[in-house]
Amino acid sequence: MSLSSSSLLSIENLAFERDDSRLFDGINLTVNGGDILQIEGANGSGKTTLLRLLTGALQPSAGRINYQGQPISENRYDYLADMLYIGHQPAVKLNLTAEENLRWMVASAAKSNRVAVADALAEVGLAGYSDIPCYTLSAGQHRRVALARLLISEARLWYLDEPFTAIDKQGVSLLQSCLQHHVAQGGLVVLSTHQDLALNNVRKYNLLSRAEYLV
Amino acid sequence: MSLSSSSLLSIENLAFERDDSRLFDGINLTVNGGDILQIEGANGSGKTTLLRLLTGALQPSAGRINYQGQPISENRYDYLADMLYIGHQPAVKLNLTAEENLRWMVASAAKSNRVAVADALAEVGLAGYSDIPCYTLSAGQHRRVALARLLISEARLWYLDEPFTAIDKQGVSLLQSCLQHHVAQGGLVVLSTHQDLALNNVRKYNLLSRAEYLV
Amino acid sequence: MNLFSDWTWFHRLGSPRWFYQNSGRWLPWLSVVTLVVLATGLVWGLAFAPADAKQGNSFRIIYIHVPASFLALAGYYIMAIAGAVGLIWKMKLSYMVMKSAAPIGAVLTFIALFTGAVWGKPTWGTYWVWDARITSMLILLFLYAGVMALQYAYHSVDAASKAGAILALVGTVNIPIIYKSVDWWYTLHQPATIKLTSAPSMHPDMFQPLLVMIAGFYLFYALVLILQTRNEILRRERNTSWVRELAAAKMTTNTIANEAKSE
Amino acid sequence: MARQMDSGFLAWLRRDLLLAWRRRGEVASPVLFFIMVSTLIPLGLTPESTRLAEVAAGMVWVMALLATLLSVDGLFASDYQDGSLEQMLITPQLLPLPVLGKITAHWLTTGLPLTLVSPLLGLMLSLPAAGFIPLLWSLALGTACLSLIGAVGAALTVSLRKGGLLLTLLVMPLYMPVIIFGSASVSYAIDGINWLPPLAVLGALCAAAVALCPLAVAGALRATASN
Amino acid sequence: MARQMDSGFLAWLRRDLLLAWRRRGEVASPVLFFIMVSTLIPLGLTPESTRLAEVAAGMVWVMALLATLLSVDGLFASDYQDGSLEQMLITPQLLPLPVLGKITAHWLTTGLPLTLVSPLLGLMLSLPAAGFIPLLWSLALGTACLSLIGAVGAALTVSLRKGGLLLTLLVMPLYMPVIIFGSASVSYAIDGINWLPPLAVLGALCAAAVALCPLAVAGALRATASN
Ligand code: HEM
Ligand SMILES: Nc1ncnc2c1ncn2[C@@H]1O[C@H](COP(=O)(O)OP(=O)(O)OP(=O)(O)O)[C@@H](O)[C@H]1O
Ligand SMILES: Nc1ncnc2c1ncn2[C@@H]1O[C@H](COP(=O)(O)OP(=O)(O)OP(=O)(O)O)[C@@H](O)[C@H]1O
Ligand SMILES: [Mg+2]
Ligand SMILES: [Mg+2]
Repeated sequence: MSLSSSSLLSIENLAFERDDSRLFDGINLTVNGGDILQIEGANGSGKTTLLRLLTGALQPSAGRINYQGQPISENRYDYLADMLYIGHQPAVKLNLTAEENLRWMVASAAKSNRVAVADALAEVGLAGYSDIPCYTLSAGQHRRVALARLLISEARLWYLDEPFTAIDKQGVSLLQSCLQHHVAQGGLVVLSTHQDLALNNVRKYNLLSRAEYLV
Repeated sequence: MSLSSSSLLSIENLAFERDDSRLFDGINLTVNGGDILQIEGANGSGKTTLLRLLTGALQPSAGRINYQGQPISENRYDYLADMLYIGHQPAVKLNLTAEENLRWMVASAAKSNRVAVADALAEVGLAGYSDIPCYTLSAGQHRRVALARLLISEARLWYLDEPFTAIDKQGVSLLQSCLQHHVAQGGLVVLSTHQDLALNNVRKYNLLSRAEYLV
Repeated sequence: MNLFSDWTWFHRLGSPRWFYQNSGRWLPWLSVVTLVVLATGLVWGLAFAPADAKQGNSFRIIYIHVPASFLALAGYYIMAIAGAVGLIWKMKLSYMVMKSAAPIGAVLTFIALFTGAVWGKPTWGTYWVWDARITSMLILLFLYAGVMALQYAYHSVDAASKAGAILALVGTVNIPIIYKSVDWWYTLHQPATIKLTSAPSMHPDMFQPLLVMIAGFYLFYALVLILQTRNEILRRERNTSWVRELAAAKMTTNTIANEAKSE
Repeated sequence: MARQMDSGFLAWLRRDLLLAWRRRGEVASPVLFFIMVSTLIPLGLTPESTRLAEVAAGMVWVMALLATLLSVDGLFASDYQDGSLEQMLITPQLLPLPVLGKITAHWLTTGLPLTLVSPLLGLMLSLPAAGFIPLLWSLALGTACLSLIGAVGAALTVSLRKGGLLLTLLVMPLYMPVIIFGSASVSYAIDGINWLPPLAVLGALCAAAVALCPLAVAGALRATASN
Repeated sequence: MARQMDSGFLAWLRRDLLLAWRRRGEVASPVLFFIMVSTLIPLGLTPESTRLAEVAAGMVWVMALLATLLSVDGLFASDYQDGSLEQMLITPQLLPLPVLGKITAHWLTTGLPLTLVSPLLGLMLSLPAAGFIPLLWSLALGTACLSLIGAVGAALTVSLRKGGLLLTLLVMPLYMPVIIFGSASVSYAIDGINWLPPLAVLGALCAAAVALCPLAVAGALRATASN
């Protein structure tokens, strides 16, 4: 307890089972401000499940997750307010424009800077697209709308599930520099991706071998 | 005409516009059996649109596409029967099992070998999953169901839109060897992806600069 | 300490394995008692009770109709309470009881409706009227059907249990409202042309076998519920070691028996 | 070629039936839906059987129409979202055949169960005995028309990502003749008039719909869904 | 804390209203649906205005119910598919508040327009003059109940990827009291009886639903959608 209380996020002995079949167990991890943790593992190994456990959307069958030394179930609201999660499905409404989508996400979800919406859209390359409905966007542009949240988010904990999907090379490097900036300011990133990151200081955790190593 | 008639697939002066705004024009390309053509370009540059033009689902606003020297509108049925397209959306029914999905795709779509469904599923790593509904699959497993079509397809023309999305490293190399095998047998692959392929003999076509080069 | 020991029985009761093994011990006794009571009631009611002055022998359907109606109603509350216990104490056994109770209740409701309809033809001259009690019985059938449909629809057992429990609970809040409103609606719209003989001053000779039948139906309900729950336990826990051992033991006794037979 | 046509129709028919079977609750529920809405009507209107009898045939027809509307909406929607519709547009079969396969599956899972359960509804709503046979026949033909016409509306609206209400708006006027002749054949029978002429009209409508609707659907899908 | 609660409710309310506005056709169509079905009823039943008048109030109520059912189905479906629902489950607000926001938006875009257009329907179906005011009031309260109860059904079925028929099965029994008291208050007024008691009951039902349904919806979403 005293050990984990010093770290921002700590996972103790986490296990998850669905309908009596165990997906993983005995996961122990501590992540601090300034860390980028990349969850690795083959398709179906449970990366998404682990991230959703972290968000509190799923309940672990054993073990627990501590935020600032306290179980997240005990200071749930602080934890959620400090968290930003972008999953496989980017939560972009097809009938709304990019700007409306972003504005709404900012209003409803985590701590964010409300003024910078238009700037953020411009930065992810959607400057000319802010007033057309999102269903006319291409696959990558669609994901970029969601990723623009990162540019205005003030949350400390970022959980990103395969954020590089459908993003072109220029976008990937933009996103990586954004992550770098976030951790430089004391934030924390847990992400899953099958691509290798061009960032230093990334810690990798392999779900299958349950081994952690530094890149 | 005589020039293009010698090639399997030739694109002449292709242009596409939506609601009077031009996406691209003047695309000229010839692709032959044994070729892998990678369409490159930033998000929103029109890669998906180009692939869908090739499938005949969209109509070009100018120019034409020839298959074995004839416009595809003239021998539409032969062309479609010889073609396999996997788009951003993998056409996997969530309520069916992987096996049922694959069986149905085989029955309805292009030329395929009907017996090998179970083998194909095993090869893409879904051996134990054949009798559970696809909505319990992970993102990568979900796409693998669609990619299993490649293993049993007898179509010569493969059009793949970002086939590596959500696929892990082992899957990517499996898929690449599958593509290699296909072109070695005289097939043809046109694909879009933002990743670099570890294949020799890939031709790249950049939609933005309209330049083609060999890797 | 005292409190703790108080809770251990509760959690032991919540263990499917404990339930399976103990219910196995009571089952033979329960089935014998049920059989005796039901047989007594049936023979008494069908053969010995006097025929009705107006309806003749067709009234004897009451010995099925009334107990089935009682249990159909009581069964809904049993199901809903089981669901609530599951939601509150996260008890798996309780969800299994809930799931097992739904089809039994639905069948009993259907029997009540069917016997009522069959009885209606000779007494009222029609199979169906929009009487308040009949209508609310039909709605009860829908409520059961909803819980069952949810159980089948979900692939995940966990989600199915919770969804079913929530629906059952919402239904419990609604059942009194539904009954009140239907009652009220009926009395509002039309004068009672035909009414169920309300709490009839029945002859004791007819009434006593009815009481026996009601008791028999309660026992029968309990018996079927336990059997269904045991099946459900085996189905859900088929991957646990104790069910495997049980199956293996069955297999060996069977093969031994077979070998003994063939020799 | 002929083989290919076959396989287009049968493959999609089989798939949609399988999908319906996977969602078994769904297959049973048209029937429950009708029984439930018919419980609703006495509750809303009147429990008196004589007054119910007057509206029974019409109500069964209105319900058949609503049930079709409620379900035809999803005929292409999920296929559009998961990319199956795109695959259908590029199959080497003639598009109207897979379309007809899908519509047939829809009728088999909604119209047919409704038809089969309609005598029970008639009983609950005190329909006079003479009306039962015409009710069965007219529903069998009429629900097929409803599925076919509804499919055209579904195809026109599928790429709009909108709910069923716009669809309602499009197809409701086209449903009018079906419901007029359908309920007429029942009420004729109850009044003792020859009920075959309206039924024959319904048959003719149905034949025309089988011939034309798949073509219209195919055209609509090509025009809108592939954008 | 209070501020956060507010923003949860208002943010989702505003978003769903905006979405409805984007699909403007959609907002108009419950009303059109309503009008269309009421033109259909004389076709299926009887054009005689005296007989229509007898069933008018009940019919308006049955239709309001069906229109709600038709639309409540999609309350969470598109949010589930595009990941918005997952985001809702992890907002720092108390879940029942965003839920109530969504339900309110649903009522504002279906129940309210229906209520406002109901006098027109009353005219079309020859409703006696005494029934108009009670019709308005009872619809206003009743459709709110329908939206709230329907939302529970929608939450229970959202992760099943199924059509509206299963939902119908779940919520129709729960709708019965609403339709009984709703149509009763109108027919009381027509018969010259004091129509306030049934309206009061409807109000009580509505208050209970506002308090309980968002909780049930939140529980259902947590239990099933996050699996
Ligand atoms: C489909 C038609 C019918 C249904 C759904 C039905 C339903 C019910 C129900 C729910 C009860 C139990 C009430 C309680 O627990 O207090 C009951 C009791 C009873 N029913 Fe029926 N019934 C039907 C038809 C009939 C008919 C046709 C008769 C005979 C004329 C009849 C005679 C009785 C009697 C005598 C009782 C028991 C005494 C009482 O509580 O009044 N029922 N029925
Ligand atoms: N249905 C549509 N209606 C209108 N515009 C569209 C539609 N689909 C795509 N577009 C526009 O056409 C352009 C090209 O889209 P396309 O999907 O072909 O891009 P892409 O190269 O595949 O991008 P990505 O790498 O993100 O997949 C984009 O700017 C997009 O906004
Ligand atoms: N809703 C569900 N019901 C049942 N099983 C599920 C469900 N979602 C996921 N699973 C199973 O849980 C396992 C882990 O899934 P998860 O999505 O966490 O994998 P992943 O590591 O994210 O894979 P990918 O790289 O493909 O995204 C998979 O085997 C999957 O089949
Ligand atoms: Mg994943
Ligand atoms: Mg693309």
